[in-house]
Amino acid sequence: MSLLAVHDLAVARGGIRAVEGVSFTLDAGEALILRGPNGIGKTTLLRCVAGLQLAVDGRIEMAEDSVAYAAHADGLKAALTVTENLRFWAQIFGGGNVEQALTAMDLTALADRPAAALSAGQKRRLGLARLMVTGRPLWVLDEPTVSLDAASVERFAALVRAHLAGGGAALMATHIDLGLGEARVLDLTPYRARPGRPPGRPAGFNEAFA
Amino acid sequence: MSLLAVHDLAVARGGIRAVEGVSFTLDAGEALILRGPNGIGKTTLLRCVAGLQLAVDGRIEMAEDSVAYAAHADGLKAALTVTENLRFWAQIFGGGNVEQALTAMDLTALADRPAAALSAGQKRRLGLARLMVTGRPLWVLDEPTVSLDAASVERFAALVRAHLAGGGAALMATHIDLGLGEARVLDLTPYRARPGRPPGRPAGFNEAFA
Amino acid sequence: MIALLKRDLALATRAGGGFGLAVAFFLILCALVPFGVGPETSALRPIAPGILWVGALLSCLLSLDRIFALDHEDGSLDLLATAPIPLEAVTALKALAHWITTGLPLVVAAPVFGILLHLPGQATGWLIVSLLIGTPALSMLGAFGAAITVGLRRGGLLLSLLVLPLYIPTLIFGTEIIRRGAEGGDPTTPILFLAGITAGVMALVPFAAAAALRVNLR
Amino acid sequence: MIALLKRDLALATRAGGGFGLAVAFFLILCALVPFGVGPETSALRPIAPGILWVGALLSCLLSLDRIFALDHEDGSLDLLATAPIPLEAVTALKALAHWITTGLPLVVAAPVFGILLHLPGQATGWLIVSLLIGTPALSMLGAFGAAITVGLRRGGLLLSLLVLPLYIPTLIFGTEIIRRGAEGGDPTTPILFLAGITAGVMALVPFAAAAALRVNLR
Amino acid sequence: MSIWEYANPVKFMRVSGAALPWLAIAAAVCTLGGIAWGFLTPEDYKQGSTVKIVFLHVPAAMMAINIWVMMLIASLIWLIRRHHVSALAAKAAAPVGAVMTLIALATGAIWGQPMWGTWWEWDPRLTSFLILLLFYIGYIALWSAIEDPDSAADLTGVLCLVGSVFALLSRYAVLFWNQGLHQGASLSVAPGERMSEVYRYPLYVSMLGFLLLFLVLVLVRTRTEIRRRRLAALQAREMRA
Amino acid sequence: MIDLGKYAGTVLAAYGVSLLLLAGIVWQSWAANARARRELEKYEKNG
Ligand code: HEM
Ligand SMILES: Nc1ncnc2c1ncn2[C@@H]1O[C@H](COP(=O)(O)OP(=O)(O)OP(=O)(O)O)[C@@H](O)[C@H]1O
Ligand SMILES: Nc1ncnc2c1ncn2[C@@H]1O[C@H](COP(=O)(O)OP(=O)(O)OP(=O)(O)O)[C@@H](O)[C@H]1O
Ligand SMILES: [Mg+2]
Ligand SMILES: [Mg+2]
Repeated sequence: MSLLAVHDLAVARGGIRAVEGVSFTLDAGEALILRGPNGIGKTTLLRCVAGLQLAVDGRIEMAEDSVAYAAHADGLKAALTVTENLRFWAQIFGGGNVEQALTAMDLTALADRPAAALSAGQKRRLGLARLMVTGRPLWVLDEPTVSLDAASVERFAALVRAHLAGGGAALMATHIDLGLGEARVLDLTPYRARPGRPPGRPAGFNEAFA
Repeated sequence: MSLLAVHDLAVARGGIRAVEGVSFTLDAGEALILRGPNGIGKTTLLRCVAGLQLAVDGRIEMAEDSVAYAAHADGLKAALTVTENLRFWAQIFGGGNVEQALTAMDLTALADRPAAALSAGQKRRLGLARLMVTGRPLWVLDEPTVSLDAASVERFAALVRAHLAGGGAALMATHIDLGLGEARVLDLTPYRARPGRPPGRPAGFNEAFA
Repeated sequence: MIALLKRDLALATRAGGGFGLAVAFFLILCALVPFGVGPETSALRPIAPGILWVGALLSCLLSLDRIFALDHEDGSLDLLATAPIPLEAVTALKALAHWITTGLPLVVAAPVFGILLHLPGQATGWLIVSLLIGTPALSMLGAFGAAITVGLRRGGLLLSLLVLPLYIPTLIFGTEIIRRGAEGGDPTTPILFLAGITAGVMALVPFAAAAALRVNLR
Repeated sequence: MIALLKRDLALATRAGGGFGLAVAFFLILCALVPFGVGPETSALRPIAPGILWVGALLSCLLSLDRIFALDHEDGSLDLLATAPIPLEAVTALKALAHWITTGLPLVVAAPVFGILLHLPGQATGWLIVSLLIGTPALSMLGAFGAAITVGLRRGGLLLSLLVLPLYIPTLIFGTEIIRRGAEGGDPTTPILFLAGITAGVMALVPFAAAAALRVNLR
Repeated sequence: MSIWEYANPVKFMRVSGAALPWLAIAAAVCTLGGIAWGFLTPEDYKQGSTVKIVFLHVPAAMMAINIWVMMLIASLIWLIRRHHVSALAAKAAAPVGAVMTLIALATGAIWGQPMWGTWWEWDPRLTSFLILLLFYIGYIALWSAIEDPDSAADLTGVLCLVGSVFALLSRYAVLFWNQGLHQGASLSVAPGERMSEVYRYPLYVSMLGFLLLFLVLVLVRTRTEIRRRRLAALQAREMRA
Repeated sequence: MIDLGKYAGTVLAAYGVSLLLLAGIVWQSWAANARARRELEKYEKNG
C-alpha cells in the first residue's frame, strides 16, 4: 500500500515554477531522498507535500493527517523545558510516548533543561524526537542533519530505520550523506521547470506577467 | 612587517571561554584559514580581531582601522540598488573604487538592480565586493563562500589572491575548501578552553559563578 | 487544543514572555495624560472613561505582534498548520490566550488607574462591564491584524495602523456604556451593540485570520 | 557621515521603509480620542494640546524599534562598528534621520490634526514651536532605548516602557508652552527648559546609546 | 466574449491603450468644464458664492465611496477568480480614492468655516469620511509593505473585505455616538431637491467628469502596475535560469 | 472677473486645494507610468 503518491507535480516559489513533472510513490517501509543543487526547489516540494502550500499542477495522493513535517526551524520554545516542549507537541498531535522519544534521542539527561540552554546539535535532536511523538506514518524532513555531529547522524539513521521497520515512510531533502544506504534517491535536476509561459493557470504574478 | 599579531588570546562567548592560548601572526601577503568543529569559537575569535568584542585574555596587535570584517550577514539593504549599497560603504570607509569592485565581482550588469532582486550567490558576491571598497589591508572573513557555486568560489579565490598580492592579508574561518592552496591553516581544536575555573578575571557571569 | 492554550499562557508568564508589560504600559499612559492635559479634577473627570478605553486599546495593541510572530520565527506555526487542529481554532485560541494575558489584566487594572484620572465612582462598574465585553473583540481583531502582518519584519507600526480603525466601533460603544451608565441613563442599547460586535467578531474573524495565516505560510 | 544620513533617509522613503506611517498613526490617535471622550468642542478644546503631545510621543515611540534593529539583523551594525566613524556619531546620525523622517512630519501634521481636536487658533503657533524644540529629544532618547533593546526579539513593548518615563519632562514642558502661550501668558521659561533638555539630551545621550550598542554587539 | 477575458494582461494592455486617449480627452473636458461651469454659476441667496464649492465637494464625496466599492469588487474578483489584473486594479484605485476623500474633506472643511463657523465638526457624515480615509491609508500601507506580490494581493484583498464590514459598522456606530449627545441636532447638508437647475446641470457634468477622471487614472495606474510586474517577472526568471 | 463677494477666500481656497490635489494625483500617475514604461523598454532592449 502506498503512503504517498505524487503525480506530475509542479510547485512554485516566488510566483515562478521551480520543478515540474515530478512523480514518485512512497510505500510503507520506504525512504526517498531528494537531491539537487541549491534553489532547485526541494524545500518547496516538501512544503507542498506537507500541505503548507498548494501545488501549481499535478496531484498528491495520501491519507489525511499522515504527515509529520520538520524543517530547519524546530518549533522549540526557548523558555520551555525539553519535556514540556515534547509533551506539547505530543498533545497537539494526540498521542505519542514522550519518555520513549527522549530515550531514543538520548535526551533523558537533559529532560528538565530549558530549550534555551541546549547546543545547536541538542536542539536538533529534540526536533527529531518531536517526530516520534506525532505518531504520523509519513515523515517529511528538510535537511534533517544540519549541525549534527557524526554520532548523532548515526543515531538519526537508526531512528529512521526503526520508523521504516514500523511501517512508516520518510521523504527527505539533503545535501550530505545520511548513512541510509537502503533509501532511494531522486535527483530533481532533470525536473527543473522550463522557462517560458507554461500552459494552464499561472503560478503567480511573476508567471502571469512574464 | 606583520599586519596582525595575536598573542595567547582567549575569547569567550555566552560568558564562557571558547578557545584560549591562541597565538599567530599574519604578514602582508599572507592568508590564514581557521578550522575546527562547530561551536569551537571561530566566529568569536574573528569578532575579537575585528574589534567587535573584547578578548578575555592575551593581546591583539595591529594598526588601527586596518580590518574589514565580513560575516554571514552581508549588511546589504534590500531596498537599495547594488551600486547604492556599494557606494554607501565606500563613502563610510572613505574611498574605494566602486566601478572597479563591480567589475571584479562581475556585477556590472546588475548595477541598477535593487539588492532584494539578487539571488543568494549574487548577494554574496556583492558582499565580497564591499570588501574591496573598504580599502582596508586586513580582511577578516567568516565563512565567505557560503551559498556560492563553484565558479563564484574560484572568482572569490582570485579576488583574495589579488588582495594578497597587493600587500593585504586575510584571516578566514571556513569548513570547506576555498581553493587557496597557499594559505596557512590553523586548527583551533587543540585550543579548546579547559573547563574549570581559569585563573584571572572571569569571562562573565557564567564563569564567575561556576 | 487545551495544550495550545496552556502553552501560550505558560510562555507569556515565563521570563521574557512579557506578561504584565501591557498593564505597565497602560499605567504609564494613564500617568502621562495628566501631564499633558493638566492635573485638575475638572479637566480629567469628563475625559477619564475615554482615556481609559483608548489606553486599554493601545496597551492591547502593543502586545499584538507577539501573537503569531514568535511562532512564525521558530517554525511552530508551520507545525501547527500541519497538526490535526484547524487553523481557525489555532487563531481563536491564540486570541483567547492573548486576552487572558493582556485583556483580563487590563480589565482588572482599569478601575485602579481610573482613580488616577478621577473617574467618578458610579462609573467604575460600567467601566469594568464595558471592558469585559469589549476586550475579547480587541484581542480577536488584533489577532487578525497580527496574522496579516506576520511575515513582515518590524511590522508593529503597520499592524497598529491596520487594527486601530477596526477598533472604532468597539471603542464608541464601550465609552458610550460608561457615559450613559455614569449619567444614570440606560446603557442597555450600547451593551447589546457591544456584545453583538464581540460575538460577531468571535464568530467570523477567526476565518479571516486563518486565511491570512495560510497566505503568509506558503 | 553624510552618507549614513542619506542612506537612512533613502531607506525610510523607499518601499517598505515605513515613511509616513507614524503620521498616519498620529492621525488615527487624534481621531480615536473624540470617540472616547465625546465630540463636544468644550470637551475637546482644553485637552487638545495634551492629546496632540501624547499622540506625537506615541507615534514617535512606535517607529523607534526600526532605528537599530534592522541594521542589527542584516549585519550592517557590525560593519558600522568597525568603520572609521565613532559609534557615538552613528547613534546621533541615526537619531537625526529618525527625527527627519518621523519628528519633522509630525510637527508639520500636528497643526492640521489640531483642527480635528478644536485646538484654538492662537495655540497653533506654540504647538509648532514646542514640538519643533521637543521632538529631537524624543528621537535621541528613543535611539537610546532602541540601542538597549536591539538584541531582543519583539522588544517593542519593553522599549516603550523604558522610553516613556524618559519622555515625561519633555512632555510637561512642551504642553506648558502651549498652555501658557494660548492663555496669552509668557512661555519663555518652559521654552528655555525644553530647549535645555533637548540640548542636554543631544550632548550626552549618544554616549550612553553607543555604550549600549557595544554591549549588544559582542 | 466574456468580460473576464480583459483580465488577461496582454488584452488589457491593448484595449486600455486604445481607449485611454479618448477617455482622457473626455475626462479633461468634463472635469475642467464642469468645474469651470460651476465656478461661473450665480450666487445662492443663502450660501453666497460658497455654493460653488458643491461642484467639487459632491463629486469627490461620491467618488470616494464608489471607489472603495469598486476596490471591494475587484478584490472579490481576485480572491474568487484569481484574475491578476483585477488585484492590480484594486491596488491602483486606492490612492485615487484616498485623494478623492481628501478633496471631500478639505472642501468640506473650508466650506464649514463660513457656514458653521468651524473648520471641523464631529458630525456623523464628516466623521465617517475621516474613518474612510483611515481605511484607505491602511490598505495602501499594507500593499506597499509586502514584497511578494501574490501574498500582498491576497492579504490586501482580505483586509478590504474585513475593512468594508467595519467601515459600515463604524458608520452606524458614529451615528449612534453623536446623536446620542445632541438629539436630532445634526448638521445635515442641503437636501437635493432644493437645488435648482442652475446648479444641477453643472453638477452632473462635474460628476461625470470625476467619474471619467477616475477611470482614466485607474487604467493608467493599472498599466503602470502591469509593467512593473512584468519587469519584475522577467528579472526573476533571468535570475532563476 | 466674476465677483465672489465676501466668501472669495473660501471659494478660491476650495478650488485651489482641490485642483492641486487632482493635479498631484494625475501627475504622479503619469510620471510613474512613464517611468515604468521606460524601465521595461530598457530591459527588453538589453535582452
Ligand atoms: C469635512 C467635511 C465634509 C464632508 C466629509 C462631507 C461629506 C459629504 C458627503 C459624503 C456628501 C454626500 C454626497 C452624495 O452622497 O452625493 C456631501 C454632500 C454635500 N455636502 Fe458635504 N461634507 C462636508 C462638509 C460640508 C459642509 C461644511 C457643507 C456646507 C455647509 C457641505 C455641503 C454639502 C452639500 C450641499 C452636499 C450635497 C447634498 C446633496 O445634494 O446630496 N458639506 N458631503
Ligand atoms: N521568498 C522567496 N521569494 C522568491 N523566490 C524564492 C523565495 N524563496 C525561495 N525562492 C526561490 O525559489 C526557488 C526554490 O527554493 P527552495 O528553497 O525550494 O530550494 P531548495 O532546493 O530547498 O534549496 P536549498 O538546497 O538551498 O535548500 C529558489 O530558486 C529560490 O531562489
Ligand atoms: N548567544 C550565545 N549565548 C551563549 N553561547 C553561545 C552563543 N552563541 C554561541 N555560543 C556558544 O559559543 C561557542 C562558540 O561559538 P562560535 O559561533 O564562535 O563557533 P564557531 O566556531 O564559529 O562555529 P561554526 O562552525 O558553527 O560557525 C559555541 O559553543 C556556542 O554554543
Ligand atoms: Mg531547502
Ligand atoms: Mg561561525
